[in-house]
Amino acid sequence: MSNLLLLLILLPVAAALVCYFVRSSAVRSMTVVATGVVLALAALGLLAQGTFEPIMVGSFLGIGSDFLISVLDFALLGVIYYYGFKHKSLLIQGFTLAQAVLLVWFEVFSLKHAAVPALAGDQLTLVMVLVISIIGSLICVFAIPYMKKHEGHQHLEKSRQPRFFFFLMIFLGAMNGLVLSNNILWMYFFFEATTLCSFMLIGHDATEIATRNAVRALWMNALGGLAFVVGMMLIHFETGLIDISAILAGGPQGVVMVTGVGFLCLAGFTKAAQVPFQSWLLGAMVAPTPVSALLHSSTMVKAGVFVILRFAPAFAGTFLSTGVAVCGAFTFVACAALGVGQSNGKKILAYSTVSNLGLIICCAGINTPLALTAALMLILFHAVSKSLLFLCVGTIEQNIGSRDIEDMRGLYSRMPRTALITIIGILTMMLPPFGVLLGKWMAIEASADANIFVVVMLAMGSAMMVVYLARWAGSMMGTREEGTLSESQPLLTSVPLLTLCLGAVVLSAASPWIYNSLLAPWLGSTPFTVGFGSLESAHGTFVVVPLFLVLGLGLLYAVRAASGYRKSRFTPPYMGGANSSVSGNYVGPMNGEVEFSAGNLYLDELFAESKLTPAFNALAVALIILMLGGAL
Amino acid sequence: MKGIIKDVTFDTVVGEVMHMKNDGQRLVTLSTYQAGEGKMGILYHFDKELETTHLRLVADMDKPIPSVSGVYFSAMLVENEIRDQWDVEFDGLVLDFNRTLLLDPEVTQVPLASNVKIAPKN
Amino acid sequence: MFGSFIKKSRAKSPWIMHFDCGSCNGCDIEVLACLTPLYDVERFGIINVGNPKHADVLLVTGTVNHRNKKVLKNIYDQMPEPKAVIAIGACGTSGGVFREAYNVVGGVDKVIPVDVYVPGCPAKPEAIIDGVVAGLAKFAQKVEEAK
Amino acid sequence: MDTLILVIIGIVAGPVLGGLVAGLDRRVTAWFQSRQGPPVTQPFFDVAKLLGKERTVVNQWQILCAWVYLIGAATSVALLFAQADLLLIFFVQAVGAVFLVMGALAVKSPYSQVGAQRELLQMLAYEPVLVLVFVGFYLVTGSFSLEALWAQETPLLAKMPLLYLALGFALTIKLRKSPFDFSTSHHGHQELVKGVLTEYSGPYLGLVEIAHWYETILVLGLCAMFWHTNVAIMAVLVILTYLVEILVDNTMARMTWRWMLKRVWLLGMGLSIVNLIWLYAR
Amino acid sequence: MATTVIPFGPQHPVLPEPIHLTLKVEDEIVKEAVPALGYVHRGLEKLADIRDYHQMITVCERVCGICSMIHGTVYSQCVEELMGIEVTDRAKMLRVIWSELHRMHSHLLWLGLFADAFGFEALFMQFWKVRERIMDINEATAGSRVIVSVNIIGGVRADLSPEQIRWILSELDTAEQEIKALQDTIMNDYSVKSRTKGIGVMTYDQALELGAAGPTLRGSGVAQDMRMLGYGGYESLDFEPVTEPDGDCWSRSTVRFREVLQSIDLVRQAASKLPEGELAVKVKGNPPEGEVYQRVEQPRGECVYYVRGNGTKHLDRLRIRTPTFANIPPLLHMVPGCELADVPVIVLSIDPCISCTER
Repeated sequence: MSNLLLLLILLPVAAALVCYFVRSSAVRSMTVVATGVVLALAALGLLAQGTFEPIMVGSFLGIGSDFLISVLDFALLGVIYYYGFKHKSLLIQGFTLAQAVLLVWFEVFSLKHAAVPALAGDQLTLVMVLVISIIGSLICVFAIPYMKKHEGHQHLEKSRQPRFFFFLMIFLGAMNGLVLSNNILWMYFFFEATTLCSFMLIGHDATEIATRNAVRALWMNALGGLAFVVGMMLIHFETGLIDISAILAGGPQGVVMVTGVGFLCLAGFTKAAQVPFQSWLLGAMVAPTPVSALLHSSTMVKAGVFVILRFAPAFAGTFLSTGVAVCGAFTFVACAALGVGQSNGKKILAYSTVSNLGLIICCAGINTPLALTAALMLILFHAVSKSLLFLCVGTIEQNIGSRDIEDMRGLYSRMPRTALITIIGILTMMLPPFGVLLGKWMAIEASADANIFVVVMLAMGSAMMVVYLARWAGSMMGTREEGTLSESQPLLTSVPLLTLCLGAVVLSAASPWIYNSLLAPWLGSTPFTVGFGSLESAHGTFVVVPLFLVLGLGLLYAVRAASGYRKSRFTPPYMGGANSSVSGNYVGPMNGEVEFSAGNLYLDELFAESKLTPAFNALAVALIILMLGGAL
Repeated sequence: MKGIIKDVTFDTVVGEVMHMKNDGQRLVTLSTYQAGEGKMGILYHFDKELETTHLRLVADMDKPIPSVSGVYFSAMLVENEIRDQWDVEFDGLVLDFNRTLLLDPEVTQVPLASNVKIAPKN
Repeated sequence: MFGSFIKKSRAKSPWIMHFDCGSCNGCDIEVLACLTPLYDVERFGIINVGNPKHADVLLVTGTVNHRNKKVLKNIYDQMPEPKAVIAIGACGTSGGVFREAYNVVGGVDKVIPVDVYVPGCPAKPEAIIDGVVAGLAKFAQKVEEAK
Repeated sequence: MDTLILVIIGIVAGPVLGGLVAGLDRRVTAWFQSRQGPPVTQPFFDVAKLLGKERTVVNQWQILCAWVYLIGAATSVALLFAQADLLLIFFVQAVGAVFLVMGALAVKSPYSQVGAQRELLQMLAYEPVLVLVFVGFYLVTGSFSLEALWAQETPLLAKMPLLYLALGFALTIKLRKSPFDFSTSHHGHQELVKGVLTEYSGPYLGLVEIAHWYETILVLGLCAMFWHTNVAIMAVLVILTYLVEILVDNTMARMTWRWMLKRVWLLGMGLSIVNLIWLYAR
Repeated sequence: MATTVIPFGPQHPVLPEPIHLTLKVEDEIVKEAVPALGYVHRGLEKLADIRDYHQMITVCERVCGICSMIHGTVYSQCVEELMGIEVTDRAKMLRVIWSELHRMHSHLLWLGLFADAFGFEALFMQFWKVRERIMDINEATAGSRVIVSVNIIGGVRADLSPEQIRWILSELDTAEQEIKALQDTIMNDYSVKSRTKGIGVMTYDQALELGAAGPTLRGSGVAQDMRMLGYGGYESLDFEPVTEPDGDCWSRSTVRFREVLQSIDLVRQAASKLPEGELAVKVKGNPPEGEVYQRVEQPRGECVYYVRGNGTKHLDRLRIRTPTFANIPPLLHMVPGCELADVPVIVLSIDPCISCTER
């Protein structure tokens, strides 16, 4: 058991060292692929063994592991301070120093050093480990051909890939560590480790804008780190505990402790890029796409959500819980609104991610078994679909040289395979019977019990999300001209894409069983019963498998009908009768050829990013203050 | 013909038209007619409070005619039409359709020049 | 059975599309007048759709000139079979009073095949409705022949 | 077993009823316009004719999307008759609606592109309202499943009058009636030719039309649920609602989407929220 | 921000006639509009070379079917002035009656199309229903619904009996009531107002500078109506030009609305002042050398004819400038900046008659 756990945490670290020090690209590729496979197998092995009680971790080379973590903590803070100093960011320096001071005081004067089991695993952990190890590994594999091409575009003298894969691998290890920790200090260490890795990866391309965005990410996450430390101390002050499972078992215990949890939630907000912290995640889009995929779908941001979800029992029924729900719902609707005004594909995905994370956090805040199930469902399916979409955008960008959705019009005619996978990916994000929608359905049904603001915000947000996703998918469809070559992808690109695409569909179809075997045991009470392949609750029923059958067969029939298109006559589109010889163009003024051009409605006067962002940020700050203040 | 008629030349036409504009006149339209071999007459009709003023320009058809569309935007359309019908050029036309306002490449003859008579189609 | 219902439906639901080719508007407004309360062609299921891709019957008024002949051809090509063309008014049938003008090509049948000619300058709404009915008979016949 | 029979009834009766409603609609509209109008069975002739026309498409996605639109709409009606979860019915209905839009976006036609964008904005306007109506339903019956309705003794309209008005907005948008008929209009005279439907032709337009009948039945079915205790009053309510729709259609100009977003969000959402607050407070 | 290019026309359901505007829109706001014409151009000015001056009336009436009566009148007036013919007062007054009937049917037709442009189909039907009364009058008095063809050089060819005039007046009374009832609908309806008020604004100065004509000009507050020139019988009738100050689509539609009522009044006046006399004077010889410039008020506005005679039975030059031709530059000025949905409303608000424009 514990070997498996150490494997999950330490193997990536070892692989990272290999990637960094052995500068052969073949070895590096081998290492990454092998690590991915082993991690995936280990995660599945862990799943097979099921949940486990908190366990102790011994010592390395005679040094106590807790002590080791403490030392590494300070080392990390030192490194972060160094970068704050190097980039002349007073914010980073300030936040880091404050953390260090508080941490010293906490560890030296306040903390009662007792042996605390360092690692534990319940269903939440298992789901997270699966997501991180499998999806994260797929992204890392995808990164191999991607980075080769990426550096080909950059014309570097010396490859920076060793550094890139070093941090990528460390990241996986840190994430696994984070979700497995039972000692809150361990969790803090891994939390900080992801902060540093993300800083390194966002700034990887070392352009001016990359550095600037990386610094912004770092100070925001350093603020999160500070909130974490404060939260940790407050909880310890009231309960005297740093054992997470014990804290959770105790439930909310008084004002100070709940406020502490509130600060942990704030830390989670920064990590999950909730409004007003969304700008670091948007800035992170300058990084190579595998980084975006990793940060946005399976690791970094999920760490924030995880922290909140992990501590959800500790604030159940308090005002803080409502506050978290309202903040999450607000992020959901705000980022959906911001997404409507975007034409940059990666930004759309970024906003959609933040928005979905908001939904998950909102569910954690609603804090009923139904809502928590919804949160876990969303984590799982969102990770699959969103990482798929990021990888698709990356592939598209490397081929057409743009990530603007306007440039992806009719992409099917140029890159049929990728376009098809992307379209499917988008559909899995927004339509039934796929998993993300299942999660959203649960969330809305759960929110009906919460307060009206949450309900209204969820209703608005989900409608807006459909708008920007549907038009993207639709505009990518296009005519495949006769004689165009079929698209070729390198194996290491197509395997992750196909795996994720298939995964998104198959896992959705299997969602009743996933629920039954994985999620249901997590909570004391089970909100759903499974019958006829459908999920039934007191609130309503989602007929997963019948819907899959009906819509699936319908879709198959439709595909068959569409593939019989040769029976139909192809006509050019209607152009007021003035069609020119090129489809979509027409003969306009002065007998001149006018080219087809269409743009989406971005509703600039309603959804302009520049106008909405300050307003949303201000509102969100007010909400967060209300949330923390209300806990007191 | 009712109204005041003033003769203008190539050099004075734009200035006169500008003068009319400053006077608050409304440009009604331009009329054209054949004024002998290789020459055409252009009448600039103006209106102010129902009083009519005409400027008459007799122009050589092989030279570019100064355009007044810079003064009155509304002259743009009619000058393009004259360009189509007489195959003359205008100097400084704000939106030049280049003989495609009304005519297509299939029409090879110049519609209104006197030496080209229309043959009834079969 | 469904096949015969479809056949019956064709005659019951002719969607028209009106294209003004270079008409003096006289025939156009009479075509529009057909839709209005006095004549109300919707009684017979006739709708003016304004989109060739949805239309069954193309009503053309006016003479064809060099620019709009391409448009006319284009619109005709975009209509799905079975379809009928009705040339309305003196100009549509022959070029009418404008036939000798320099930019006039002639009647509609110079560009696309015409099924029914409706005379008049302008054609009266009654005549136009009659023309559409005659056109429907024509196109039922065409569908039969195509088999 | 009963559910299965109901589903089959729904799938078969849906288009028949929907077609008749469309026929009656045209008849009443003609009456409003001092005309006689076509026979009530006219929509069936129209669709039959369309199905018998030549298949012409701009690209094959349209075929796919037209079919999925129909399947989505039919499935949602089937779920309605199966008395399933309201939110689920709504989401399944959205599958069809989204595919209709995507098919329109797949072609290089400016009219269809702009029409599709407008259709999305219409969805943006009515979706939140519908969700709130369903939440109101939950607050009254304690479940999102339609089945739970029959346990109620008083009709829903008594508790959700404002939500019914808000539903009216959604209904008008969904039925493509004035003032919300800008993405595509039943009448041909529009700046976007036929908007989102411009490039669907022949049999595929026929499919879209049948799907639209299903949608009509779906929204009218939702309205009917507001008076479940008495079939006669239910019928009167539905007929009255539809008549009001036709009246509005005939006495309003077509508005713009800017107008729609503001009105529906402020008024529709406002009505819903007031009603919901009242339900929460109860 | 991505641009959508929309071909508005040549074949477009909102447009009664083929004209083309290439619209570049962003977020459905029109940024640029470039016109293309020539889809209806026939070249009938040149037909003067092969049709004699009597036959040309038939051609001129077919410049545009909707204002055919007034095209015939102005052409006749031009030739009459060129040849020095004085028309009888009865003929003049009869021309006025048919002209005003034409104006009414044109405006009613336009009001219907305008309502249709903003999607108010019921209103379209109602206006066209009223219009059928005028069409009946045309058919009963001249034998044809649309192109009445009553003008000949020297007078008119048809007469109105006292019974006919009584019948016409009673029909007009009914029509007036129906129109006034509709006025309440269109002028006070919320949705109509919000689709037309403040849309396509053109100020007084802009209207003059861009050379607008007719109701488009009067909708911007310029009191200019060619009937004030007092040609062909209008000098003995009493009327004030209709103006509206705002210069938007609502103003222009109101102008036309009030002009329908004004025309009813003018027909009544003309009928009451109808003198006895010959219908037409005999015309001999050919038009002499010389040039004539005539302006009349058509339903769409000021129509200009320029005619040159050369002593033969063929005219040397016939030049027609129709009101829509003058209103296209204002249109190009009004469209940019509006919403895409307002384009049909603005285009129709100038009452485009492309057949006139391109001849």
